Amino acid sequence: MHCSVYFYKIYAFNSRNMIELLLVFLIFGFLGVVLVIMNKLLGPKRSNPTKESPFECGSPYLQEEINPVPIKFYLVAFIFLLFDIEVVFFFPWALVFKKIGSTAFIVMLAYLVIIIIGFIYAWKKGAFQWER
Amino acid sequence: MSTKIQKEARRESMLLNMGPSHPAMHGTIRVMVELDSERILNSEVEVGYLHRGFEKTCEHRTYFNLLPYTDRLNYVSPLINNLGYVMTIEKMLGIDVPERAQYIRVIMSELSRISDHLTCLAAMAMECGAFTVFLYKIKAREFIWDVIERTTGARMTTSYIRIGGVRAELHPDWRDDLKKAIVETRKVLKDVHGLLDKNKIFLNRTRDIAVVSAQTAINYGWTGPCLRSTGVYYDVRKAHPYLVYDKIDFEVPLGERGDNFDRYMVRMKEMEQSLRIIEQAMEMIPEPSSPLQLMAEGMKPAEAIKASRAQKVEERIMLSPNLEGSEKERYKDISTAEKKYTVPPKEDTYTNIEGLINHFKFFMEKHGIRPPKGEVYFSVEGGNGELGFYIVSDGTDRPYRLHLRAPCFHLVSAMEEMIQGHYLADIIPTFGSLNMIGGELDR
Amino acid sequence: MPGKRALSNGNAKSAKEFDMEGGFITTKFNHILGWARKFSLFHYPFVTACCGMEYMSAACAHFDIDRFGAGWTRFSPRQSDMLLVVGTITQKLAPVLRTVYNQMTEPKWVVAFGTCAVSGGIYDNYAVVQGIDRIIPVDIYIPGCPPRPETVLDGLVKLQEKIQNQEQEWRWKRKKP
Amino acid sequence: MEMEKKKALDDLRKRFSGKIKETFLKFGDEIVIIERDSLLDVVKFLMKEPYSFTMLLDLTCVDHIGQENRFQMVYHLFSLSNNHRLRIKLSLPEKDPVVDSLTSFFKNANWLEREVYDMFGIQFNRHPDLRRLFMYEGFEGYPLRKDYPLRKRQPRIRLRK
Repeated sequence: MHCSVYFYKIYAFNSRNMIELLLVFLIFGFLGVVLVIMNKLLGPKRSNPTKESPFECGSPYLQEEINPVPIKFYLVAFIFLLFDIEVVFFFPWALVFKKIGSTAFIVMLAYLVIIIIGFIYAWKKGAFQWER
Repeated sequence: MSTKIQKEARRESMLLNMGPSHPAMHGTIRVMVELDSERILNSEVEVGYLHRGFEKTCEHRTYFNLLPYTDRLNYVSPLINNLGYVMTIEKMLGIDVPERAQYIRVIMSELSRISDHLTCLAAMAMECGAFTVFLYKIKAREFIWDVIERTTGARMTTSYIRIGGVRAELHPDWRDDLKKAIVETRKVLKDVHGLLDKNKIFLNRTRDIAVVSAQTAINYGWTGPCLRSTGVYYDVRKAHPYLVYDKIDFEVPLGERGDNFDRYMVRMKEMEQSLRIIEQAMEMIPEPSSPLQLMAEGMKPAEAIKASRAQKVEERIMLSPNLEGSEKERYKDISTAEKKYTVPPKEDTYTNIEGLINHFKFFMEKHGIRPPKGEVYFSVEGGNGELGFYIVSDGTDRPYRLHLRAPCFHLVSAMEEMIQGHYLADIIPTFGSLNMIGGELDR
Repeated sequence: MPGKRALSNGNAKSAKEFDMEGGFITTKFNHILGWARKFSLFHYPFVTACCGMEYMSAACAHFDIDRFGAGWTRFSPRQSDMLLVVGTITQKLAPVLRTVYNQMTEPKWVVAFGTCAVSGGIYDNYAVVQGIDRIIPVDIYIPGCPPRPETVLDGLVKLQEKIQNQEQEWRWKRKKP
Repeated sequence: MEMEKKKALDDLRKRFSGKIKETFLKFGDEIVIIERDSLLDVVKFLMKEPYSFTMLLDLTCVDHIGQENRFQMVYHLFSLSNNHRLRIKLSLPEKDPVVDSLTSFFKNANWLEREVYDMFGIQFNRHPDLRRLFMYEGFEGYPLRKDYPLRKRQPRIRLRK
C-alpha cells in the first residue's frame, strides 16, 4: 500500500481534538491582542527629549552612530535558527510516536543522523568558538 | 563631554558604558568600555559617584561624633571600621582596654567580617546567575545580623565599639544566639560549596579570568583576600597582631593563581576561619564581674536624683531598655578605667557630682577627647584588606586631618588592567570578586 | 528642565471629592485601574550606598517584598513603575538620577529610601544633594539610616494606598473643560 | 622594639646624609622627612634589597594652612618581607605645589595622586593622565583645602528648589 494511504489512517480528520487546538489558538490570540490594546489604551504617553535617547545606565551615551555589527553575531544567530527549525519537527513526531509503528521511527532516526552530522561539521569548523 | 576613552577609541569599535546605575556596578562605578564585538580593547573606570566628603566632614566633628561616620565607610562590615578608628585613637591616647571588652571586639568584628564576605559573594554569585546562592547567603547574613542587633542595638550602623571599650555588655543568652548563627552559617557555607565549587558555568566564568600575579598585586598595593588569592601571605591580624588575635589560632587561606575563582575560594575559607575564631573567643572570654541579668530592678532615675540630693543611701537605678548592659557594676569589664576618655556610667551621672562633671566635660565643646599633638597611622584587617586610619591631631578635640587607607581603592585601581582583553561578560565576575564598596572607595 | 508636572505627584485628590465630579463608570474604572497598578509595582532599584544592604534584606527571603507584589526587580527604567532611590545621591550622581527618572515610562512613582535620599542625612557638605526632591518629585519618603525592612514595607503599603486613591490617568481620558 | 627602629632610621640617615632632613619616632611610627626633589631616589633606594619596601601603602596630603610650606605630602611604604612600615613626609610651598610622581614605581600611585590632585590641587610631574578622580568636570576649587568652605556646593544640574 502506498504510504500516503498509510498516513491518511492516522491523521483522519476527527473533529474533537481539532476543536481543542482551535480553542487554544483563540484564547491565546485574544489574550495577546487584548493586552496589547490595553497597554496602548491605558499607558499615558508623555515624551521628553531624554526619554527618546537610549538608556545607557544613566550616563550620556558615548557614541552618536551605531557601527555595523560584526559578522560573528550573525553566525551565532544563523546556527541557532538552523537547529531550532530542525527541533521543531520532533514535536509532532513525539506526539504520535506510539501509534505510527517502527517504520516512521527509522525515518526519524535518519533525520536525526543528518542533524548530528551537520552539528559535528559546524563544531569542527569552529562555528561555536567565539574567537578562533 | 569627551572622555579619555572617546578620544582614543578606534573608528569601528563600539563604545559602551556600564554606567553608575548598573546592578552589577553596585550603583557607584562607571566602566566605559571600547568593544570589538564582545572583546574589550580598552576600558576606563570612573569613580567618585559616592564621594560624600567624609574626610572634609572629619575636620568639623569631634572624635566622639565621628563614630557614626565610620560605620558608613565600609558599610558591609561596619564594626571593623569602628574598631580601626577607635584603636587608632587609643594608640594616640595610650589607654588599654579591659580583657573582656577585647574579646567582645574580636567576636563582633569577626561576625562583621563574615557578613562582609557573605554579602560580597552573594552579589558575585547573583551577578553570575546563581540567584539561589544570593538568597541563601542573605538568609545566613540575617542570622548574623540578629546577633549583632541584640548586642549593639542596630543591624548595620552599630557604632558599638567606643573609645576605651564597647558600648554595652553582651545580653544574657548571647551564647546560644551565637551558636545558632554559627550552625546556620556553616549549613549555608556547606550548601554554597556544593552549589558553586564544581559548577561548570561558575567555573567557566571565573576560572583563569582576570588573573593577577603576586608581583602586580603588590605593585597595585593590594591587601586582604585579593592579595592572599595570589599566594602572598599578608594578614594584618598576623603581621601586626592587635587585640587578642595572638592568643587565638587561625590559619590564613591562600590561593594559587589569583583569578576570580581563587578570590571566591579564599573568601569562603576565610569565613570558616572566622567561625573558628568566634568559637575559640567564646570559650576564652573572661567571665563578667557581675552575673548577666536583664532589667536590673531599682529606682527610677528621677527618684534617684531626689534621693541622692537628700543624701539617702543610693540604691541601683533601673535604666531604660536601650541603655541595658551599661550598668555601673558591669562597666568595669567593658570600658577603660580612665575617666577622661569614656562616658561615665549612668548611675554616677545621676547620683554623684563627680560623675556629672565627667559626663559634662566629655560632651562639652573643646573638652571631650583631646589626643596629644602629632600624627598616627594604625590599621586593622578589614573585609577587603588593610583598613588604615591616618590621623593628624593638633591637640584640640577635632582631628586636624583624617585620612582613610581604603583597601578597595587599590583593588579597583587595578580593574582597568585586569579586564583588558577579556569578554564584556567577564567584567561582572571580576568586579564582583573585588568587592568594591562605594562608601570606602570614594570616602 | 523637569518635564511637565509628572503624574506621580499629580492632583492626588482623595477618593471622596473625586466621586462627585466623575460619573459612576469613570470612578469604577478608576478604582479598578488603581487596584491593578497598586499590586503590580515593578521597581527599579537605584542603589548607591549603605541602604543598599538593607534593601537586599528587604527584597530577599526573610522580609520578602514580593508579598506586596513589588518583588519583581526591573533593571531598566523602561519596564519599571517605581523608582526606588536607595542611598546617598551626590552632586556627581544627580544628572544620572534625573536621566533615569526622565527615561521611565508613565505612570511612575518615586520612593526615597533612607535619610540620605530624603534629606541628605548626616552628610551636609559640598558633595551631597540634600534630599532627592531637589532633583525629582518624590511620592513616599522612608526615614531611617538605614530603615529597617519593616519600615520599607510600611512605606510600600503607604505608596499603594496613595496609588489606589489617586486620580488615575490614561491616554484618551476626557480632558476636563 | 624601639631600639631597632632607631637603629634602622639612623643608618638610613647616614646613607642619605644630605637629603634626609630629620627622622623621628611618633607613637611608635617611624617617620622620615626629606627634601622635595630627593623623593625619587630615596624611594628607588628603599625599594631595593636591604629594605625592600615593595608596596606603597598610602599616599596623602595634609594642608597646614598659614605655614610657609603649606602642603605636606605623606607616603606610607610597607615592606612585605620584613613586615616594616615607614612614613616619608615632604613639604611643598603654597606657590608651586609640584612634586614628582611615583607612578613609575607603583601602579596604585596613579589613582592616589589623581585623588590628591583632585582634593588639594597638587601637580605631579610625569603623571600619565592627571585628571580629577572624585569630583566632576565643572567643579572649581579643591575641596579638602582648609580654605574651601564645608558646605559650598556647586550643583551639576539646576536643582528644583
